[in-house]
Amino acid sequence: MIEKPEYKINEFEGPLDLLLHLIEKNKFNIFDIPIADITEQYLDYVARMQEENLDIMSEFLVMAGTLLSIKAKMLLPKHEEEEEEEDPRSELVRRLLEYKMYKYASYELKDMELDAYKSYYKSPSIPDEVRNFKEVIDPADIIGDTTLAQLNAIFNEVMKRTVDRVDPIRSKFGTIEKEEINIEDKMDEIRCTIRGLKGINFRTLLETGRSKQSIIVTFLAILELMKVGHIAIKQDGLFGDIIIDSLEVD
Amino acid sequence: MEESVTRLEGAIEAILFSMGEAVPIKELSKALEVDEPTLEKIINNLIDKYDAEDRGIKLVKLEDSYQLCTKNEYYDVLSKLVNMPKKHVLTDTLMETLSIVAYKQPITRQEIEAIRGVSCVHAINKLVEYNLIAEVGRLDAIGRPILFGTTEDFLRSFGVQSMDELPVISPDKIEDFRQQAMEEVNIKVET
Amino acid sequence: MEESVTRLEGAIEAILFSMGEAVPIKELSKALEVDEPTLEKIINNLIDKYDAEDRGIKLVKLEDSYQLCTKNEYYDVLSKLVNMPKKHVLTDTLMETLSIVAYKQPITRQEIEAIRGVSCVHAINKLVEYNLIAEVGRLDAIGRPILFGTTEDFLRSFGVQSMDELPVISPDKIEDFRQQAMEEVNIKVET
Repeated sequence: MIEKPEYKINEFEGPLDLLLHLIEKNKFNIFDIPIADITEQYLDYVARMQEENLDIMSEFLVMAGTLLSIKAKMLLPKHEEEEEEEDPRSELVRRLLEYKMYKYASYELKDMELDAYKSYYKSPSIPDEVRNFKEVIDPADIIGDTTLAQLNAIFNEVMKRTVDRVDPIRSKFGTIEKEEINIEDKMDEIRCTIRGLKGINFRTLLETGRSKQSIIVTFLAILELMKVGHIAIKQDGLFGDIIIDSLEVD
Repeated sequence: MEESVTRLEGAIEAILFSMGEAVPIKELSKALEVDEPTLEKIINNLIDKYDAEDRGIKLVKLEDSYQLCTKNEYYDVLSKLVNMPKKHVLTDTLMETLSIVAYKQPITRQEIEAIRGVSCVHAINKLVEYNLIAEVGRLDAIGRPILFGTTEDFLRSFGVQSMDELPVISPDKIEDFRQQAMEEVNIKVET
Repeated sequence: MEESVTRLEGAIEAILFSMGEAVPIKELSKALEVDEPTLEKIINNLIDKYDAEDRGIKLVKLEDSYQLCTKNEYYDVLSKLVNMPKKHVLTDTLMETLSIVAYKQPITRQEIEAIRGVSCVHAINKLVEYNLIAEVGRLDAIGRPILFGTTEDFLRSFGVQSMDELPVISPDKIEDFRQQAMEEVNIKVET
């Protein structure tokens, strides 16, 4: 899979990171953020972002919405007599501080890592004599409290199940091996066969089994592989050959 | 049968050397037939012994386990001979996510995302792939979301003996940050 | 740059520890920037140090190489840890398989599988490993499949007094069963 770029829009880890940057850049007091200023600057940044990924963009837009809503609340006239209302910015400040705290911690951790990776751990080296030691198992321990009566009850139950399952007449015919083909297995098989190849004809995949069931399973497996993006399929016309390209590199 | 302390020290070294990986004190205690508190005392003393200059290895504690590893100071000479394990490059995103997991574990993806303000699926997957974090359980809530926590590899990679050893940034510390931030602001304003 | 002997000893330990395998003195000499004769002297002294009772590892010379390994005298205690008795439990599958063997013995794997309707290779292997069932003969049929029966350990585990509650297998009995099985096989072939 291609590595998606991290949430680096320019160099920001996310909306909170961008906000912290703006606050620091402007030397704003985090506890008294001039919300109109910061909203304007924030929106300006977001507008200039060349971001195709809507998921990422939406996260920045959600914050834009939050800022605008705080700004609106700040503009409302305060009711003096009412008990002190909470500052509309307080939730944002709490989030910014929490985020800042973990960001700070991540720097500390990074420093610790620089030192820690200088230690080398060794892989196990267990002497053969020890490794080959065979544990003595006491069957009595394994049986534990199980009684013969219980064992008998289990046996009767197993036999009853068997009778229920086996048709007394048909069972005399001997067994016909039913070859279970399951789609997952078939998918794995196809992926292995065509890995890295292009232009495989669907027909060649049918060489291993020509039973109706086998063809159906192979076809379903192909559809599933296409859906999950392991292969691409082309067909020139109705009833034309189905050509398969593996999208997995060797 | 009581064994002398020196023989126990030898046995501990033999076990940790052969096993290579971190060995829980519980298992050591069972194999050596020594109760955990006594064993812990012996190991602590052993840790000091390894500090001697002629030793190239040290005994480290990782939560409730013990492991031997080389001393950091020999990194340079070792890297001439040994292929040191590849170090994962941890981007800022990964580091942020990791630090949140480290301090707030067990924690769900949703909680991490609430703190970072962005989706963390990719970062979490990478950290799991690097075996720095792992599923530690499920939250008893709708959808039974996965709870993540740090792994033993995390402790090793960051030289942390136990979670209490993480740099202190507990929620109480927010107050310090506030103070600090305030001062910074004041200084900046003054200048 | 000359390093002190103790620091060199530490470095040697660190190298041998992390390499795991035998390291030629030539490589040690190059990495440590010490000539071979000097190094050899230091290593010989180190070998004596490892002899101390509180050490669990020893430094051995193999041709022109050196290696660290676990002292033999600690194999026993190490073995206790490595081969820590796993919890052996009779799972439902094992119990079912065991009950079929107990009441239908001697019986082949194929017959057990016919009764249970699923493959029993693993269950049979486990029961043999636990010495609860064992091979008691071979069926005189194509492929000469193994006939399984319960063991004395099995009877002992369930208490001797209950022996008559189960079909006892004497050698004659096995012959009877074999005849019976043969007939069954013939019947199947005829139909």
